[in-house]
Amino acid sequence: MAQKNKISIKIAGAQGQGAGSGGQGLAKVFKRAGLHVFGIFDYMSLIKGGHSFFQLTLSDQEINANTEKFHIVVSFDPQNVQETVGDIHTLQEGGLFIVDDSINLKPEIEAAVNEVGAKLCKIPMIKLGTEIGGNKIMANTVALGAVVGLTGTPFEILENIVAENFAKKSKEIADKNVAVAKAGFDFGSQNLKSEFNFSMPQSNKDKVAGKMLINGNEAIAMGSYAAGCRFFSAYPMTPGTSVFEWFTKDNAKLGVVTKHVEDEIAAVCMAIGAAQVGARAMTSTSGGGFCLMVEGLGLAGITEVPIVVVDAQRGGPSTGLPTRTEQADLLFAVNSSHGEFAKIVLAPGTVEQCYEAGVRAHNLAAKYQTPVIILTDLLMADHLKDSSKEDYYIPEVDLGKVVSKEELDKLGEDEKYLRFKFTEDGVSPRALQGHPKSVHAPATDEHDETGHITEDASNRLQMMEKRMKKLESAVNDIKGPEFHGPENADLTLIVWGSTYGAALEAVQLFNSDEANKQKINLLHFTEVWPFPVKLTEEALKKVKLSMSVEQNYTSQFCKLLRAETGYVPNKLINKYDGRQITPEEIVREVQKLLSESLVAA
Amino acid sequence: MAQKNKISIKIAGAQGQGAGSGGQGLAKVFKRAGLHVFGIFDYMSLIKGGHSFFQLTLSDQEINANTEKFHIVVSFDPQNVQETVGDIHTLQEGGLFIVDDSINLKPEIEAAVNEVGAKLCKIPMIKLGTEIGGNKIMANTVALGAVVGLTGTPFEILENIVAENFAKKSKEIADKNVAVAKAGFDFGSQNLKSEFNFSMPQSNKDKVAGKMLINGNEAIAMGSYAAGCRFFSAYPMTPGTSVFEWFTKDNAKLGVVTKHVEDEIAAVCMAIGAAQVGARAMTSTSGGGFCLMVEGLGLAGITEVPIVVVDAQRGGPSTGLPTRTEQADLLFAVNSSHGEFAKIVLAPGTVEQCYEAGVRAHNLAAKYQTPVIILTDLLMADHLKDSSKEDYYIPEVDLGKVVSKEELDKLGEDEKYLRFKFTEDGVSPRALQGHPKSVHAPATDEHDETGHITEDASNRLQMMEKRMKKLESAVNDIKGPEFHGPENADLTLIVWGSTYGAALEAVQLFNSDEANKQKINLLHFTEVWPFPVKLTEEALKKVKLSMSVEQNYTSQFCKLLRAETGYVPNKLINKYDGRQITPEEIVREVQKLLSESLVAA
Amino acid sequence: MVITQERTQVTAKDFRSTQKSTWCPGCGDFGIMNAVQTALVNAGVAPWQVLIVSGIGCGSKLPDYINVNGYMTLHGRGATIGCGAHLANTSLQTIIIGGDGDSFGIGIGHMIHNMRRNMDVVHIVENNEVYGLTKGQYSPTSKRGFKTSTSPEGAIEFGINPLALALSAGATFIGRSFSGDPKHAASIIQQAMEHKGYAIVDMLQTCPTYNKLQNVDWYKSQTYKIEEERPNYDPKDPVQAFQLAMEDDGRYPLGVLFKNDDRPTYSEQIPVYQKDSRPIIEHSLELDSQFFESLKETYV
Amino acid sequence: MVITQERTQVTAKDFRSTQKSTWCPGCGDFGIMNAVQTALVNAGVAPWQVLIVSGIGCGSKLPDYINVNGYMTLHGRGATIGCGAHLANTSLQTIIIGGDGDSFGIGIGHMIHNMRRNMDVVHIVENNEVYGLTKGQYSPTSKRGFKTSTSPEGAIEFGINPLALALSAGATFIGRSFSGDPKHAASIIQQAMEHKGYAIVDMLQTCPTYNKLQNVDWYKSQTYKIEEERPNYDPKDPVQAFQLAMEDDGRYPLGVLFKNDDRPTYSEQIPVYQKDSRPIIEHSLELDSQFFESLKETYV
Ligand SMILES: Cc1ncc(C[n+]2csc(CCOP(=O)(O)OP(=O)(O)O)c2C)c(N)n1
Ligand SMILES: Cc1ncc(C[n+]2csc(CCOP(=O)(O)OP(=O)(O)O)c2C)c(N)n1
Ligand code: SF4
Ligand code: SF4
Ligand SMILES: [Mg+2]
Ligand SMILES: [Mg+2]
Repeated sequence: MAQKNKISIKIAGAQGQGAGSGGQGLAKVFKRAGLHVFGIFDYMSLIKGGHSFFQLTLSDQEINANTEKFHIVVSFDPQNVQETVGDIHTLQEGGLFIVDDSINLKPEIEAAVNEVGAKLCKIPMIKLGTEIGGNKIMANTVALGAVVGLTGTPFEILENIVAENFAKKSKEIADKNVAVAKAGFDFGSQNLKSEFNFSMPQSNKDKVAGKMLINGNEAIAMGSYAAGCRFFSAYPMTPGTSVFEWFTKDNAKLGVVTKHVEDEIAAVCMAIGAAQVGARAMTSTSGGGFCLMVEGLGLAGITEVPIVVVDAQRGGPSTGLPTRTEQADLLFAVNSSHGEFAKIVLAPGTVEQCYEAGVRAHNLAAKYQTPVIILTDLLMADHLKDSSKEDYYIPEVDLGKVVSKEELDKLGEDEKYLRFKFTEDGVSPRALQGHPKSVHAPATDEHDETGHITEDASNRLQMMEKRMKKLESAVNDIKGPEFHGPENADLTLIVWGSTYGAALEAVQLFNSDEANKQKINLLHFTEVWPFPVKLTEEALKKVKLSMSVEQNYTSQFCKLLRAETGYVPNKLINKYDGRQITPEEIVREVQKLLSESLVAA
Repeated sequence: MAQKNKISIKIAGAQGQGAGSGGQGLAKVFKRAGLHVFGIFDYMSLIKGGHSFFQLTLSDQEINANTEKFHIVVSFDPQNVQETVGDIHTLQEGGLFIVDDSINLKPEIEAAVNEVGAKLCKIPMIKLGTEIGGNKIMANTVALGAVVGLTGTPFEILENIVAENFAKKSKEIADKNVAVAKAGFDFGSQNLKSEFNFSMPQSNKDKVAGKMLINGNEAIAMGSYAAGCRFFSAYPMTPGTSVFEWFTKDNAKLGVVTKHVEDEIAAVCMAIGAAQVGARAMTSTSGGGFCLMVEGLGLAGITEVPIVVVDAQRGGPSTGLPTRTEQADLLFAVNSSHGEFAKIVLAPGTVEQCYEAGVRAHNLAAKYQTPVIILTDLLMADHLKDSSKEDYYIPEVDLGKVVSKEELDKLGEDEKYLRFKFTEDGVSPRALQGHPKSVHAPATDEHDETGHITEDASNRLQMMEKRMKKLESAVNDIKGPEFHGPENADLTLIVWGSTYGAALEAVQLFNSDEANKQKINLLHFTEVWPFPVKLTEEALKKVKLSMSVEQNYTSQFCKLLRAETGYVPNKLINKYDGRQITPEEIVREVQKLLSESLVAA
Repeated sequence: MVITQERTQVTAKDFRSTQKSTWCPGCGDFGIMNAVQTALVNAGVAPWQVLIVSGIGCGSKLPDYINVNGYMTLHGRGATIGCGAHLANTSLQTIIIGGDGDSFGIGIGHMIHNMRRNMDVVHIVENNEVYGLTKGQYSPTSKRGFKTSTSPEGAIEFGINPLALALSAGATFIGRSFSGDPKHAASIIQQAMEHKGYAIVDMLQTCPTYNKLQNVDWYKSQTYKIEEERPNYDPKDPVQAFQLAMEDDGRYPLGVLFKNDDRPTYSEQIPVYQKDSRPIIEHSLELDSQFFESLKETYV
Repeated sequence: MVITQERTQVTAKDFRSTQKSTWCPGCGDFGIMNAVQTALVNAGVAPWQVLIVSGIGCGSKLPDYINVNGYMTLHGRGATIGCGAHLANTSLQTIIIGGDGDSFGIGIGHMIHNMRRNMDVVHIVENNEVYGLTKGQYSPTSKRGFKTSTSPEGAIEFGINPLALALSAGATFIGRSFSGDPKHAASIIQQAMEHKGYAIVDMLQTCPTYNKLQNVDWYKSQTYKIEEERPNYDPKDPVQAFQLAMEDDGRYPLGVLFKNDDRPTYSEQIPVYQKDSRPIIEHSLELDSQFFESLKETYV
């Protein structure tokens, strides 16, 4: 595998000053220019102010994580510039630090730039913004234009995007912004391009320009919608909100019922009510809201109602780090709610897998008449990546075992429809309420095949077995872990969910470095409950040395892995400061472990 | 160990007809007569009616479970008698089936009595009750008297207890009841004693008569109170309510604040609020209510507030089997709430251990400034057992690391009290709010040593490590598993919490049967989180063949055991119909496993 | 709500079930169950056209004992689960039912939000002023001084005033009746069903086991019918309704306290239902591939 | 509540903190923070004598930015956590503070139960009629038609009427003020603090980021002071209060809407406090061994 060429750009600024949207805009520009992109906004739990940044990495191949070091750091707003020392330290040697030329930089700033061997580029952001656009705020657009210019990217792309973005406002505003962008662009190509001593990745417009730039939450939402989800009740909670907002934003066009409710108990309960009468329904939240939903999961579990819950994990415990990433809800999700019932937990690791998880969640929920949890996290929820349209296919909608109105019509006078009929695989054919032949009343108390409450011991045994059998059936539908990277690697990274991205980049980084004599690969889990024991055991046979990488403190996945298979990785790597782990960090740990095990051998 | 002599009695009836209180009364009679007793009321999730029964086992040694078969079955009320076929089938050959003589028994009833080789004893319950007591309802007292009489137990004991029970009512009522009891007693000793061909266990009045007859919930409550708990907020939920009711009933006398609140969220949150300002506080509930408390646990976790939560497990999932026993909340409790923080989980297995768990929970919560969960279950919560007064000792109250008012007074002008000071063991000295020198405001967001919100990465790492270090410190306080029964046994039963009782009886039953050439013992876990890995590994070294016994479907404890130690028992026994497993069932499984492994060897 | 499905000739027999009730002898829930059936029969709503969503408690077992679509859910959550079901299948007559603990204790938040949204459902509160199923603790409607295991010296808090609260929360139909008068109860329930918008029925209920004082005779002497004692009462006037609700002569007014027909219901305002009023579960799930492509295009 | 601790000479300086606020420039929360401080200063309550328990939301960060005992808890739960703290340490002046989503959305159940219990706490609602911290979704007090990401066609539900609701739920002090008038706000908060029993302050708040229409000028034109426009208004009369709360001329009355001094508070009725009114945390934990033996004896 050829070494990737990557260029990374960081746009820093106070929140509400456009670093987020600016970074998104740049991502779009470069993607349309034919570069693969990966971008995420790193922000604080506040609305305006603070210090945040958009990290964007461009590459000639598909890219799944940001790099640790940046080639360009732009600081947007005058006030915030003084807080960029940390950002400057993430600059590559020879990288550019771009700021407005009217700012009186604190000595530390210049010192930091010198220390890392970067170049300080003062550009007339505010001046051009004010002179051409008539508004100081347009300084941002100057800066973005300059970045596009210095990287040698054609201006028309930026022009189109600026025009599109302001289309909703007036033509005048759009024109002004385009003009400002052009001024920035010209400044960049004339004055900064020569300073930029890195070669841009090879672009491939045919392949990349037409791709989608979508994040994980949007992909989950779209997959869910494609799979027939038409009811969404939720309560806002970062980073789960945007799955919901995908539905609400266009609810009329999509033909869906959405309900912003009073709390997460109502969110899950309304969805269950809707699902009970036949809607494909879901909710989304983050850990704190998920806490309030676990009683509802048990309701869905015992009354066998299909329902999809997205838990977009963030830094915990409790309120924790609301705008930072973590993978620390795994064991809670898998074991959520008291007592025992069938439940499925998916943990997609790419935006495409998010789409697929949306689809599969609703189909599996219907097939097994049980709750399905999609466990994602802030990194997965928020990051943008170019993604092929073909991956967003129109899926089969699996309604599971249903008894249609026509079949009900044919039922004889004395034939009683049994909602919880005992069957081989534990799944009972489902008829909806609202037909003269399907009248029934399920209870959350233990019940018999009709749904009526009973405490009878032998019915209890059968009913528990029926419900738990669904787990045994469902495990056959669960995807096993997948290897990425070379076969017969000397070391395997074990990852689940979103750590896939950094691990994949680490594999490529490590293997393409000729200094490294050994090869590594990774084993990625995307569906974690019911645990795919057999497929995992098979896969593990191919693993020599292993290292787990998790964004949590207690290696929760490894606990699950050990509980289910007995396997313990050779080393456990944990990251729990709310910042996504980088490929470089992983590579360093790999090198440590490999040299340790060399010594040990 | 000598074989125990056991006599078992079942009192059956519709709810609200006195089978429960009658059984309790009988237990008291026999205990005062010097017999060890074990009793539990098996009832349905309804208020009046249905079919329920009190199971009482008497023995010459301490006894920890009921037997499968009974020597006497009494059916109280005329209507319910017709539903006793199942009860009759639990009779020993030669046992007595006692009913009112005026009832026209259904043929199935008599057939069942014949089938099991029992004796039908029709006695004039209603007649004597009405003639002597003037009320049909006193038929119950006749029956109880008859049982006392036929077992050769002195009447004075029954007389005292009847008199005590009716003391709150009028002397006349008490006298009438005593007279009725006497009539029943005389009938029993004159007409039934000769029919009863089993020898009663040897009594030991000196040792047993003065013991307490207390259930697990009462013991937890009493232990908590003794350890300084003075604030209890809760919402009723079977079988957790009675811990709360112990406090409410006598709140004025005990000097405690109790609050019956609007839901379980308020229950845990009020307790946390009270604990934050310095009260030793707790709540109790069952699984469904516990679901609503898990967000609160995270609050206590991150703000390091000591708090005790009792989850008295019942049949799940969801509403499930509200009045039946199960041990299926273990993994949920251990992993409850999103994110990661220190939490302690205790699972007492006897009433004495319940008392101790109450004491330890509050002390450990204070010592580690973290939530402690006492995981009990309906069997543990409700069963009555004779228990020595000495086991209800006055404990040390460990307040943990506190900063007293005096110490605060001495703080200099510029010395700031740090609520979340970084320390070796992760525990920060705690000063209460309400003093000029201790002003602070903890946040559920990640915070610095003062409690102020910060997203700083390095503070986050330190703070996570500080909080998680408490788990490492606490594990040294956690009791490891204990063996009961002979050393070097051929097979070890692995149990946790309340299954101890049946397992212990099984060990004795098996080992005292000379037909069994091998010996078994048991390994009992009473404190399960943080998992006592080292002590467990040491103990497991002494285990040859093992069999786990759990009241759940998925062997949750064994999953935890494997995740933490890699150990997998040779056989997993699960009971999940809501009825407690019997010693006899366990012995049968032991025999199966031993013969299988003999074949395999 | 006014159900749009065709009315059927139904009789009490259609609702009969073989399931044995587990209520105590003499429990007021029997009367309420009767009243619900009668109201459905009189309104011409068949067992398959109604969905009774309940919580947990003695009274919440009601759907178990008659032949009717039901959903016996979680303590306090019937209120929101019922609304979810209603929003997804607007053609079912949705009745939420639960005890006073269930509805006014743990579930009060959902109830208030349902009221202000004018959700087109009926909520019947089986108000026995006590927690029955958990063995007799005091409830949010218990009288001050009521002695129970959790209030051994007598409750020291003021009970909820369901009528005043419903009025302030925006309920558009507020009725009250009594389990011991199934005919009156049936009529109030039927009116609630036929009301367009949110309807609450505070159904006073006897619990001979745990609330012995408030037996049928007690209620007979402590209740009066608004229409009888106040012939000029105008249920459209919120101020009159408030005064009546706050009046504290120790007696309970029965009847229709308040009715407002002018507020749109929540479901009729939902954008998708404004375009196509059939229940969402009847809309096709087929994706228009062109439309789907256009969704994707927004990301390019 | 009227705190029993000795009053201290405090000044605004005592409350000053070095912690940097993260509120948007121009946020109404600054005014509310000011008002809270001023009220405490005027009432002579020192930073260590008060406990401000908040939920989660922009406004709930208030205790982070002043020098005061605080507890920043869970979204919607400040209301009940604050009462727990109050019941255990009745000597602290307990103030609950939270946003409109926090207090009237997810937390409304606790609030209503606190009101009917007459818990001796102050609850200040930072009512900006929007969800700030989660980026501008509509809230339970948002106006009908308010367009947000979760109500793109405009909210279709009626907002909560906090004053009417509080009145019906049994609050014994109901006040309203505005973040843009810190002096008035401070005075209402102080009156709330000095009220014996439950006090709610509905604090209208500007959110220049997500509720742009309702800016300071808008509020100035849409509010009026009860004492100015209605000199004869009697805050002891619930019916007048109800009428005023329900009046819908588009404007918000500011001031004290209702005050009832006759209800006992919850804490003063608690049996243990009737015997010994010191906070429970000051009672000795030592067990009287004779008493303990007598407890055990009941089981013999
Ligand atoms: C979350 C939760 N908490 C508590 C319970 C226990 N519980 C069952 S019914 C009930 C209250 C019953 O009172 P009410 O709602 O008035 O109904 P009633 O039995 O009086 O009809 C409670 C607390 C539960 N099932 N779920
Ligand atoms: C259980 C839970 N659900 C959701 C959230 C996310 N959340 C944080 S603040 C907030 C609402 C903020 O609105 P409001 O209470 O009005 O306060 P404001 O920010 O407007 O001051 C929400 C929903 C949370 N922290 N916890
Ligand atoms: S306890 Fe009360 S409410 Fe419950 S069934 Fe018995 S009488 Fe009815
Ligand atoms: S979003 Fe609104 S409420 Fe939040 S800090 Fe900004 S202005 Fe204030
Ligand atoms: Mg009730
Ligand atoms: Mg708000």
